[in-house]
Amino acid sequence: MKKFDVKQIRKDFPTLSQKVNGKPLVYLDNAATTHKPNFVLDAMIDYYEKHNANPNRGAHYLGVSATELYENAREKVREFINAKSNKEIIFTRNATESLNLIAYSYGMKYVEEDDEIVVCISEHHSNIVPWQKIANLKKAKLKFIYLNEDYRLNMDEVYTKITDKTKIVGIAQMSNVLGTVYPVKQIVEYAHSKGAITIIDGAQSAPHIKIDVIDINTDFLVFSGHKMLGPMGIGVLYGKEELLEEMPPFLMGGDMIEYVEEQNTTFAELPHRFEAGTPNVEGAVGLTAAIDYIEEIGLDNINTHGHKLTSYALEKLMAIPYVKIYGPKDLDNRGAVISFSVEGCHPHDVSTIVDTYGVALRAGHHCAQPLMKYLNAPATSRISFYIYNTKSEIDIFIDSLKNVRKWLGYGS
Amino acid sequence: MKKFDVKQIRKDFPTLSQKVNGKPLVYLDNAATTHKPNFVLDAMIDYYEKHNANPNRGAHYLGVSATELYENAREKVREFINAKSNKEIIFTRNATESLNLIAYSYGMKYVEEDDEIVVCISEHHSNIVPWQKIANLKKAKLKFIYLNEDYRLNMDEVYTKITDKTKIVGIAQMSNVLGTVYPVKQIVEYAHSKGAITIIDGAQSAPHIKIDVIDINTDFLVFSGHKMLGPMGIGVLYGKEELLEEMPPFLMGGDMIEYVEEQNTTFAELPHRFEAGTPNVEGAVGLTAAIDYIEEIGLDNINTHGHKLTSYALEKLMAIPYVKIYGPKDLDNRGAVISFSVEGCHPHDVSTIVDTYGVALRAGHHCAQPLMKYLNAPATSRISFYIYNTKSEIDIFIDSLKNVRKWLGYGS
Amino acid sequence: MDLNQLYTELILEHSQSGHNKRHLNSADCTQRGHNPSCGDDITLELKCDGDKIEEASFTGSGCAISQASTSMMIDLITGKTLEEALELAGKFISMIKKEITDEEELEVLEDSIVFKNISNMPARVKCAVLSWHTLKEAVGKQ
Amino acid sequence: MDLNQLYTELILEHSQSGHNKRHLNSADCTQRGHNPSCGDDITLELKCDGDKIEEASFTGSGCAISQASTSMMIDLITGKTLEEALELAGKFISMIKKEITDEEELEVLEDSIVFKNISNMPARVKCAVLSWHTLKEAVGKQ
Ligand SMILES: Cc1ncc(COP(=O)(O)O)c(C=O)c1O
Ligand SMILES: Cc1ncc(COP(=O)(O)O)c(C=O)c1O
Repeated sequence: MKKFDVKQIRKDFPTLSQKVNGKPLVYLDNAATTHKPNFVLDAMIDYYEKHNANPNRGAHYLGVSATELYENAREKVREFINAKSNKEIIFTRNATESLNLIAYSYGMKYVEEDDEIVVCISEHHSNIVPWQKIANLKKAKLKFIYLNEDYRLNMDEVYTKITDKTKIVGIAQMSNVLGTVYPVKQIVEYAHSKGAITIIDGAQSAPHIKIDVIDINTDFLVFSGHKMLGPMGIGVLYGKEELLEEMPPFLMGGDMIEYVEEQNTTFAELPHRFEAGTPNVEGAVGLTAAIDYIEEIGLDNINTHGHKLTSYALEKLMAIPYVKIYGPKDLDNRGAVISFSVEGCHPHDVSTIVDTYGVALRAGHHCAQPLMKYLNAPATSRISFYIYNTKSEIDIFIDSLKNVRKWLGYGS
Repeated sequence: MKKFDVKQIRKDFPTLSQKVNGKPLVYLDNAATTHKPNFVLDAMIDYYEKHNANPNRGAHYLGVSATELYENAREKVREFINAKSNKEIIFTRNATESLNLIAYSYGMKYVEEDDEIVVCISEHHSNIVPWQKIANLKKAKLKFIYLNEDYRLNMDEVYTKITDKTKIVGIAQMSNVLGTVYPVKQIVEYAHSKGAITIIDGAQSAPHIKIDVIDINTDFLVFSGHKMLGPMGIGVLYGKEELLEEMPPFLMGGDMIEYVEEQNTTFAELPHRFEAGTPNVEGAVGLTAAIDYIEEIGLDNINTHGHKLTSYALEKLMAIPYVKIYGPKDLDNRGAVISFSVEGCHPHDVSTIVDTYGVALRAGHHCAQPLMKYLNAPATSRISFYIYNTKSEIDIFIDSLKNVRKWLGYGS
Repeated sequence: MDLNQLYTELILEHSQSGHNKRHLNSADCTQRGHNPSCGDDITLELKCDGDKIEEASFTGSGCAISQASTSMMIDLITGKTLEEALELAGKFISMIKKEITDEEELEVLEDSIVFKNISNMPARVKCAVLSWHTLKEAVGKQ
Repeated sequence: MDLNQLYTELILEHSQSGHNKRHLNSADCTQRGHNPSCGDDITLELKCDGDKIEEASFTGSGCAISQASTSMMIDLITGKTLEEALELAGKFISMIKKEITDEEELEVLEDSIVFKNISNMPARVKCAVLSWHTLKEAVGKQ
């Protein structure tokens, strides 16, 4: 394992050195989006300065060069998640679009009346709302896997909810609210035994945990570049080749066709069939650089660092009597995301107050309203860490948090 | 009108100063994608270095800042096309996604059996293939407006093809193959008189011609950022508020919802209802800078410069006996795109050969196979100009073109 | 913005005392208002005598700003006619939008003037105006 | 890549002479092959005597590279068995993919060796291999 030097790492992130409200920025909103190292920004600029062109279509020098970079990005992503073939890697706009692609293409084709779609109650809206639409259109049923008191999932609940009628099982590998990491491999295995296909939402896990799609054996995996040091506007859909091969196209237009006649079209081979219009080569190049950067640091190191910070923050938070934590309280299968509430203080006031101390955290429903309702919490505050966060930032956050109740008139 | 200084402009584009195959790059593939001025690249980097955050959801400093930049971009685009309200500006990935949004949302809701969808034979695949799908699903009819011998459109043909059964009329304001600029205002007026709604594909025209959606009175307009100096991965859909208001959502997930319950969802107000998932703020910021840059130069200047180059290139090309031009031969309602063929030489060989002279042009079907078939040309070569091109670049291109037949064994 | 200007004693008092937070025995009009993105969710209750707001109250949950703004609004509109209440709503919203900046013109808003500076906090504007928008909807229905 | 190495006399001759470009009177097998992205579109015709390719020809249109590659292939496979033809196809494709670089091993490809350098031109690789892929499909159907 390589040496992990957070001071050195911070130097790579220009965004982190700024002041906010006169205080050094303490950015604890990484589950929403991460900042970008110079390495990624440089790669994007280099792309525009030396290679920019519309790929796939041109025999000229820049066109060939842009095509190469775009396809190299695909190969990089394939390797990152250990997919079998580049045909299984589709570039999208973000995880949300990837999930919609599955719903519109796979869901519309295969889901039938009385079928079941099973997701977890802690899913992000992006893995719920598209399925409500499919369930509604197809008169299928959308079912939810609920959680235990300790915010973890009981396999018995999985065995109950996934039945012979289940066609699709969707679950985020890591909850963006609770931080819980679910046993996706077992869930996939059980889903397959019942004849269902599986979708793993890796938006939160891909930046932290090594994902091996062959080992997990999932049918689909989605994630977003911007949550893992990459630029905005690029996402990934992994799908098993044999499934993608049988799926109808989703977005239609340039680049995804073979022959277009006035009334009929035949479609291109994988992966192009699912990529319509001018692709975001910049985004793909930026994502490549982000993966290079992550691999240089090492996912093991990243995971360890996240655990260290999470453990430290959990301890500090649990020591504050008026703070309630929503999520597992130990590190077992748990990621670097902590949701909490401050007694008597609304999360939005918490956010506004700590912001004046330079601390960026998130308040609200975190795009997981069904979970919030299930937890009976209209909103929570959330902190989330990445490679550049430090213990002393957590100290600043805890100090600022201790001031919240004073500002809101609760004495000390 | 401001002074237009192409030498000065070229200095803003780092990509243009490179050598290709040992020769200065002569980039004549602007209809595919344009290069980016430093002003745009700087704006993108500045965004990541100082403002980066997931917008819409955060009360912290960066979140507010990113939201502001994103909404300012919307206002900039609104003003650029003279839309009435920011609610009418939806950010998408590219023109293709914008067209698919209309097809999946408006098309799926309103098109019925025996209805007609009318497009022009010169449409880009992105404005054909989605309509084939809708026509197919809804048992509606997809009809094509054909062109005259001079590659222009006869209003009589419009009057014939658009009937009382027509629900949707889609047409590119400027053809990306022929360069023809169609009389979209008249077409919109006639379509409305027949009760149809209209979609203008502005992918080629937006970079060159002032578009005023109120004047044209179109119901929808789409275009892509990357063809007008902006970054890849950002596109625009304009729609009249009263239409968008009644349209069901397309992509579903974060940010486009109001309340999500386990089985039901209510959706956010316009424009957010049509923007699911983390938006591409970088792209929106880059597009803002691109529009600023274009407005600083002035669309009038850009249009004039394009005409000057087109006229010069047409003249030179027409003087070569073995060159055939596909498109209008005068400047009347004509943009800076010229398609042509070289007798006895396949466009791909042409492209490969001129590439060794540093000249980047495009060869193939230009995502317009129905047009190619209509023209009885399996493929053409295409040159297209933008603000940074010069007459001396056209000279280099013409010289390289004169060598093509020699290389392919036709003597001189 | 200085927190001192946001979480003033007045605002904290209103947000915590809850003196307007209750059900009315016989409300003529009940109107729910919410900011889905932050979770503020209030229900405004009005009891009118003809054109006059005799009594008002609210229930629900939300941040200090939304709770205080609602409570102060209720103090302000109680005893006013529906028309006067609407006018106040217009004033308040114009103040937040910085369309009215003249202090004198804003005097009618009484304590609610404390929210003037919230226009510098785009993320919190919605919290302050929620109750006033809800009021407008409620009156619109009468 | 130097154009001299691409548009060699041999390639130009094959692409223009059209000596293999015609219909066969009694083809046993007709196979279409195309590169949709560039528009190369050929139809290969084979006339076999048992296992042996007695005669071959093609029709269609495309760039100089695809036309020449097809014509040279036809010269090469005429008189060979289907199995030998398949083997040659494998060799050719391996040459383009740079999996085989040994000149001696490639000698069996005869004139078609001229396409060796096309692997340095990613945009044109498809043109050179089109006919060989078409041949593989044709033979696969026998
Ligand atoms: C006329 C026209 N419409 C639509 C498109 C599609 O644009 P994009 O690929 O950016 O979606 C293009 C460009 O390729 C075009 O020229
Ligand atoms: C678990 C999870 N799934 C999906 C998403 C959606 O990602 P995006 O907004 O990039 O599409 C997110 C992030 O917001 C997330 O945390």
